[in-house]
Amino acid sequence: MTEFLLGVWNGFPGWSQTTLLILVKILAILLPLILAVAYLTFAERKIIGYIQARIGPNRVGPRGWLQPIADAFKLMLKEIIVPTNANKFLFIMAPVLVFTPALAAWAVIPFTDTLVLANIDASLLFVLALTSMGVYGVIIAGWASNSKYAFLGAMRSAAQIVAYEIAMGFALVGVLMAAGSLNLREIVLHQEGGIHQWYLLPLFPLFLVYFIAGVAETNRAPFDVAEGESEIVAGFHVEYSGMAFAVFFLAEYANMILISALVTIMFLGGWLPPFNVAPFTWIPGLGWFLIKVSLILFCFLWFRATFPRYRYDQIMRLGWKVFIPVTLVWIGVIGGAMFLTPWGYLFH
Amino acid sequence: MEFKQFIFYFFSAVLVFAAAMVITIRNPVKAALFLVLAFFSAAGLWILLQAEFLAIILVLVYVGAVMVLFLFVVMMLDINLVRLREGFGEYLPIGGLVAVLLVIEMAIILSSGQFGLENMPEPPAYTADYSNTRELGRLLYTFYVYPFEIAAIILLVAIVAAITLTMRRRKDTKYQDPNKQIRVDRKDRVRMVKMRSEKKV
Amino acid sequence: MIPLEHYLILGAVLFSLSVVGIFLNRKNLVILLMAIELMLLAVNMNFVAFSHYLGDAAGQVFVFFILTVAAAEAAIGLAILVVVFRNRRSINVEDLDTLKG
Amino acid sequence: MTFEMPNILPAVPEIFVFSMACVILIVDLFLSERRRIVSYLLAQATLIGAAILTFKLMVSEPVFTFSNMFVADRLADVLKLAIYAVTASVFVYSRDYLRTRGMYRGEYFVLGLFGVVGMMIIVSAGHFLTLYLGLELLALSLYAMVAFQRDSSQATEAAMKYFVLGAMASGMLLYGMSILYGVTGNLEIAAVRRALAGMDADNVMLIFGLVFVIVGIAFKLGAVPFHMWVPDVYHGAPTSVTLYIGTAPKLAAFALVIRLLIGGLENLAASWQDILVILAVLSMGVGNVIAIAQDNIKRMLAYSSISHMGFFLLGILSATPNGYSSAMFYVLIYAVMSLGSFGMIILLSRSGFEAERLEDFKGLNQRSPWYALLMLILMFSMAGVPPTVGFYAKLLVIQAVIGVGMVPLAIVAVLFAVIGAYYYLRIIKLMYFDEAEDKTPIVAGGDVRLLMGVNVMLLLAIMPWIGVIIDLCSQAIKQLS
Amino acid sequence: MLQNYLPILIFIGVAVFIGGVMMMMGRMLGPHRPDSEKLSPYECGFEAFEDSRMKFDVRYYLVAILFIIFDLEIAFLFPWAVVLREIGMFGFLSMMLFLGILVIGFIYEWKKGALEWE
Repeated sequence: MTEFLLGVWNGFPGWSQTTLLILVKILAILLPLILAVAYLTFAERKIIGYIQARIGPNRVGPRGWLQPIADAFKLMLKEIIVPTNANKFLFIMAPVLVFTPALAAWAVIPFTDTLVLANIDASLLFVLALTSMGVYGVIIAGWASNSKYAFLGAMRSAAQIVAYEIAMGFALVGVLMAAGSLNLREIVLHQEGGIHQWYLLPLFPLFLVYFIAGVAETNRAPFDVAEGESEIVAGFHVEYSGMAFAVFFLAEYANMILISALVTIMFLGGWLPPFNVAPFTWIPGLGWFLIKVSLILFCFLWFRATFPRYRYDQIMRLGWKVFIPVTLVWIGVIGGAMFLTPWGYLFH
Repeated sequence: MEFKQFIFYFFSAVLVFAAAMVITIRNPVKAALFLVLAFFSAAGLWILLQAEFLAIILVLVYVGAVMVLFLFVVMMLDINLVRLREGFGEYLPIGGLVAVLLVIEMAIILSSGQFGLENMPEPPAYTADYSNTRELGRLLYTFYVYPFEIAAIILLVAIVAAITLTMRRRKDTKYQDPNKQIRVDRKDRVRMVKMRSEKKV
Repeated sequence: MIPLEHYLILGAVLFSLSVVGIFLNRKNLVILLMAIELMLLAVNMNFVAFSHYLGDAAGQVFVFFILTVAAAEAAIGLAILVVVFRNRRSINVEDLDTLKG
Repeated sequence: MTFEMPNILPAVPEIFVFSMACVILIVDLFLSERRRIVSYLLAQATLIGAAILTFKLMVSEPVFTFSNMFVADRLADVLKLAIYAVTASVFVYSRDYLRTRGMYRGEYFVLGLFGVVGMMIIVSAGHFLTLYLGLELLALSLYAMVAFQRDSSQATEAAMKYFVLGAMASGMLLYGMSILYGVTGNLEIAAVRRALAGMDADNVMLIFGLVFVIVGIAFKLGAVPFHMWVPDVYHGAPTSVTLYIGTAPKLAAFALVIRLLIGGLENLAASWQDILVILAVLSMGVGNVIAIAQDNIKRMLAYSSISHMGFFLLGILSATPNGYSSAMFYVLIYAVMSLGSFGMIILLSRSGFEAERLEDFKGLNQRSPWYALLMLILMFSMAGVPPTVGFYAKLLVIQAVIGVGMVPLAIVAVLFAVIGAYYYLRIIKLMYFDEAEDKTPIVAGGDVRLLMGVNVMLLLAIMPWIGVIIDLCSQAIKQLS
Repeated sequence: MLQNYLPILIFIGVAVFIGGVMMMMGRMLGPHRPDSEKLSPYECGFEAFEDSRMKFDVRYYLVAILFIIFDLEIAFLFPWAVVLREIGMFGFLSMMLFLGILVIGFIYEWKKGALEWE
């Protein structure tokens, strides 16, 4: 039997063999990811529930474990309403445009030392370029809906995303200075040696900026004015329903996981254990990676449960007038320390 | 056909198609999206040319920033789409003809053989540890320091120009400045007037 | 093997399209600005191709600067466009006709 | 390749002008409306300081620095000094104009100074990249300045046209540069020259690239058939900005031509000569003939500038050192004449009134004989009537053309000069023989009046020293090869 | 280098495909019973009285311009950060000058109130 399968396999031409292999690998990344997204929504409802002394969803399946599946089916069976005068093609395109970069960025994420699909040299730059695409879906959704609420929400979201993207970019520069490489895998390898080598410590201000900017980038609470129910209903996707809405929803959660993974890689040592001693090294790299990502994701949910919403002008002020100066100063500090003072080793 | 060639012709075709759509399509939002597509395929071609850094920067800066601005403007200017459709296709045949002629002419000159494979073979692919970003970085901040600083000046001019042209303080906003509110002094608000008491008539 | 000529012809096609786009577009200034972006893309294509085939990174550095300047230029161009629109409520190329000798 | 610390000394004037522009930008933020004069004075101080620095750092032999991207030579020094002088005069003329029109903001001076930095970069460019960046820095500042009066529909329309055509010109120039880069494998001007020395000048690819470069240059110069933007921009822009665009950038454009065509591509002279002949004849013809039909003086001067560019190209296309230096002389003189003419328009304008129609010059003699006389001298000089220096400028370029045996071209040039004289003389007729419609007295600050006098008298008083200037020009040119 | 980009190309293709399939599924499985009330754009209980494509505040637009400028800065910072150790003090100072120039622009924006959101 195996021989037969091997024979079939060898019967394919060379290029299709590689393509098929790649496809299999891609599915091995995407399927767990989509599952994780589905259960992240469940976790959110559960965790916020417990924080607010409620139980959260508990009806579908044992303890509510089938809730996300049920949600998926429900949304699939709902009508996708396309408003009158909406630009139909763009209206349908917009969710896909948000969804694609949120997934595609995973192509270069190193899960462990060897587990990475495409180990390109400029992988960090690639991720940044792809995440900067997310804003298109938002703008187009708002415009194509032909609704004032959607349009206003889209413009607000876009301006906010754009402002925080700069802060994120500057924060990344600090990481690059320390690691001296654009490759995500090498960035992790530079943090080898235990928790004191992680960039969390020397680049602490940048870590904060990056993480908070990440929350704002994904339009999550407490930066979710763009979709603040009390002001402009659901923001740019007010007109979306059914599966079209679900795709936006999935993209938001996929982006959250992506940001968490990036924070883990750049500041928390990726797959590396915090201490290079016995009980910690028992857990495999992938395990550490997942633990750290979950920790960051928990923070996302925790923020949502506890913080009151920012006002829009406060959000913009935080992005432009606090984060950008802070990162600029810290870049100067790192560089100055590397060249002028004997403390350069702190930044490796 | 080699796989690389296939990729090249595929991206080229997409690029040319997108470029043609940009200049012929009437709806400016769609034109902007086709331009985005054009930038994407150009980035693909540049990766084929081993210019990894530039390809990603093209996506980051042009797709991620410049085209967003274009979309903002297109959406902001409440353009009357009906009027834009008037006279559609009037110039299209002439334009197409001119384009074809131009292309043929330029192609004949460019394919005179000087840049054929015999004269300029494709250089070997770089090894795995080659870093395009690193190579450019090594040049940019040392040998090219003078143009590098000029680029900063150009960006500064762009900031100044954009603000002088578009920035307007709205007069009707009801924004309160807490700083000013706190600093208010009694004598700014209250004027003590000494008046002689009026006499009864 | 892809000959350098093919890249150059691709650049030429893009360049011609953008020139035609600039001269034939009589309706919409925004599309005019987009055609200019296309023209610079054609130039960049040439530079990157030459840089690769000559094995000389200088061409790529040049492209980086062109990208920078062109982005700044687009920003100013759109700023002017917005001001024009505010003054006459139209971005029709044919409406730009108050200046006649 | 090892990197050595570059010598920044030759670039000190650039650094100084730029730093001061930044200082003004920031200081102006904290100034109240009444203290705006501080920005103005700082801008003038910057130009004077830069002149002193340039003078002190004057070199006798060309110096290359920043990996040969920067050249300091006699040509650069002379042109930079001229640019400072012209720009300083522009600022003097425009101050009152700006104040009465609500445009008296620090940004005008800051953008003007950024433009100066751009011109300086072009003037000492040793590399295609610095040439391009300088050009763009200048162009971006100019676009913003043209649109400076942002509530004016005309000014913004002019800015839009200027922007589209300027950006397209840059695209053309860059396309040409990319082809030249492919053929020679170099972007450094001196290296391109060396590479070309060993190549066949008839190489079709080189000519192909050259054509695009020349089209780009012609756009920037405003030579026919790439001149469409010139009249609209001159007409639509606020007069103070027209004044700026019509003077100093011409000097930079000259430097652009010199650095590219002569510094880099002199071996292709046989090819570019032919193209320039067409451009020159068309520019002189179209410029002079259409100028006659204008009744707006800014527009008329725009066409006149087109025709002057034609004359200036005569000097270049002779492809001899003698021709280049006569072209340089022509451009320097043209800058002075143009400064005076636009200055005069500003001087006659006042709050709420633009003296830009030809009728506004009617009977100027009755209103003020002195200004009428100054305008007379300016117009004579523009037309090339002896004994003004404008005559010598034209004479020199035509001599240069005859010197290489292009007699028919010289005859055509003389013919167009005669046609051109008509519309200059028409203004003189209006001033002296027509009745004034508008009898408002002309008021101007002392500095403006003084500068105007000096500016115009320069066109006469310079005569005894003409030899010195021509010498200076030919020295500057000699260092190029 | 090029081999590494092949998976990325395929990945993007797959991502687009998945997104597309999900939208298709929604279209096919969901009901389709439009009526004019359902299709009208969202409003607070009254009829939408004009086209939604209204003009909006120039401030959004200014933010987008400033974003371009800062994005370009980031583009210049990335290669610099990577080669910082190789280009030494000179490279460091040249970037500090670059940033200094742009900080002047930043101060200008700040003082002019371009970053203010009223």
